[in-house]
Amino acid sequence: MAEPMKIRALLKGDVADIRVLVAHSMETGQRRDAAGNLVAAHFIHSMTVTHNGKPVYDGQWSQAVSRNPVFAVRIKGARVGDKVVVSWTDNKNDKRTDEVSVAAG
Amino acid sequence: MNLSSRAAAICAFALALATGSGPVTAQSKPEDGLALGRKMLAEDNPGDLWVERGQRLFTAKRGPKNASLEKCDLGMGPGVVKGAFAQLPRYFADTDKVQDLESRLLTCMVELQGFKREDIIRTRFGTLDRDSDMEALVSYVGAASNGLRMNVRLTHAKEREMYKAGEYAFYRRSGPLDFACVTCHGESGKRIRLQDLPNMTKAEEMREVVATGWPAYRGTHSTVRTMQHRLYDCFWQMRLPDLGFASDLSVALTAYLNYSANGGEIKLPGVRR
Amino acid sequence: MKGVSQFMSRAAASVVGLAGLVIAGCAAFPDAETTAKNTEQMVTDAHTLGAPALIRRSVQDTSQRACSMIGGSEGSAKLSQEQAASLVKTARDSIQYPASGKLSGDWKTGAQLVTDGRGQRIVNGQVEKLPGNGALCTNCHAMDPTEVNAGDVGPSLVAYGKQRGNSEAVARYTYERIYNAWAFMPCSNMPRLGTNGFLTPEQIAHVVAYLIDAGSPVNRQ
Amino acid sequence: MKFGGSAGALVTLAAAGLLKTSQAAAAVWNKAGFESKGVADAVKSLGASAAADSRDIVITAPDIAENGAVVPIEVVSRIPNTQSISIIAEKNPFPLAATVDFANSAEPYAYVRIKMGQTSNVRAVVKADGKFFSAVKEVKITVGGCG
Repeated sequence: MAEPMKIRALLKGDVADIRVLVAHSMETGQRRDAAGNLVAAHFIHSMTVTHNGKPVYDGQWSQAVSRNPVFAVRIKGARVGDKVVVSWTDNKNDKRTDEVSVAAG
Repeated sequence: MNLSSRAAAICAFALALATGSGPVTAQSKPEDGLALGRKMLAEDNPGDLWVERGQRLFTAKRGPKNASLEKCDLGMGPGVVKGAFAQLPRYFADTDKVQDLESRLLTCMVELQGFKREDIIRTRFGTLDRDSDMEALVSYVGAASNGLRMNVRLTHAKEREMYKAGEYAFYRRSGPLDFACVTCHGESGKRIRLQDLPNMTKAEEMREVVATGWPAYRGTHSTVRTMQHRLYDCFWQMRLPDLGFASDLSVALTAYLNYSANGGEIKLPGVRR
Repeated sequence: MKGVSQFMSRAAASVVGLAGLVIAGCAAFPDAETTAKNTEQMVTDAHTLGAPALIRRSVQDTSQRACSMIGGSEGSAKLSQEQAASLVKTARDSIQYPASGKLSGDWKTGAQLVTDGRGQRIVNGQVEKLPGNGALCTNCHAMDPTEVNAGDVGPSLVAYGKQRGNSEAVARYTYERIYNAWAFMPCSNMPRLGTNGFLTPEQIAHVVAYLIDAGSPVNRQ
Repeated sequence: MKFGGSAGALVTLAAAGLLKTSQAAAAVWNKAGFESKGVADAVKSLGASAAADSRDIVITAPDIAENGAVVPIEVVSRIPNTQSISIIAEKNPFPLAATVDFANSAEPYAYVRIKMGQTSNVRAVVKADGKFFSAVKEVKITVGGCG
């Protein structure tokens, strides 16, 4: 089962800086394991973010995104307490959704 | 990094070796081009994911004895993680040994949870195929001391013995490259290729290395590495035989280095290349 | 009791940091002989994987032992004149030359060697398998001025040949210096690459060519 | 010429579903683009073959990365009505690394860490008001440590 993401959402002025850490192997499909077998491609291909229910960020990713991905989103006109929901889906259809409230920066 | 001492050091080398070549072309130093990337990587630390996983592992009932680590005494009393990193390595009466964080966790996982020692040692370092529980636990315990200061003491005779052994080992040259720790870590402002080499004979540099260094998320390894791994890696680069995990030699070096970092404010896990 | 260190004040902690050696010095440390004996035993116990020949790498030779003084590094090695002379003689006597007699080889082969940092590393008791060891040079030395990825533990060697020429004498000095730096400066940080068998005489000659050949990137600017 | 190209691209993008960001559904993964083995094909898949160079795209990335496994890339677009930012590592086996579509209150800002196999230009392609713009920055990848 996918591990929880770690999300920081800090308000700076009227912009919320959302920074996300994700535990995911982001396998390229070109790596061999210790036994010499090719490890199948396994990577997040969709990353979406909503702000108080409205979509703000729709990311399409490839296997070139680093293992244990780090990404960031900036939302203007945000306020402390606003709800930010982050969801990913990978190419094996594993999914994970986590949410956080915007905090004072 | 003190520029004048750096320049002086380079001159000293040049004179000593009688090569005295002129300055490299007047280009910007390579570290200028690296600084931005290092800053950007330090801002978001995937090691924080290891801290959370470590916390889940610490409190979960696991192993043949179906026990958590909440009775594990890391020197602050059973289950107390806050402040534990700051005072390790230290002497433990139950094992009659000086132990660092990894070797103490190993004791707890074997004694309290019933894991086999060799299984924990086999999986001590994570790979791209398998995460390491040890790396997660060390991240959790390390981060629990954030904001505190390193405070390793040498009150027990065995602690003093280990400190001196670590010092001896730090200066001990061996192997096909004639290296000791001090070969690369005895001067300030030096680099192996583009990687800065901390001067481990200087307390102010050691405070940063120990208190903000290991455990650290290593980008090249895509996992958190611990001090035991850092030392293992150094021995590997020195072309020495595998450094035994939790061996007295590794704990002695850690005792020597951590003691010299006393007073350093803890901020873990770190982020490294 | 357990809370003492936890709540130790900042000031007290930093005092320990600075003055720790002095304070700890009041309680007895083991003497140097005991420490040496303890630590040598720890070294033996720390290495258990691999063939005996690999394990023996951690055993010191006489010269290494002489260069391991506590508090010392190459700059501050406190050797007596007698010790220094003995180390230099041991080093000098160990130097061997290529069978061909050519002390300067092919700089292009040398170019491959100098940036190669691999060779002889051990994991789980097994040595990495390579056709030959790298010469490790750019780990510590700048050589090609256009290559940023070079260390500075050792002095810059940019324009090495341009400054010295490529005479037989320069080739010999450079060859010997790489083969065993301790013949010139006992306890130098520079590994004794030839004496320790890390590089072959022929490999060293290629590195010499890379340093002194007029066509090498080292001397182009 | 630029304008003609981007008008065509707009149609392509609409067909690919990239303009659906105001809806909750995620954009359709740009399979052709992510599987492209060359920069030209990757750019073409975005409909951005005629993208104009722009100084209003700011790429923040290290001049030298000491680790090709995690190269941080930040892109800020100052072009009004920016709709998407794509990041392309030109010498990667599959150059297109990510495309981010923005909607509602999002700032035109993308930050992600990518893998880079070798020293290469990183290209940012911005779509704004249906037109395409791009900028590049070189990132040198080094072998770190003792090699």
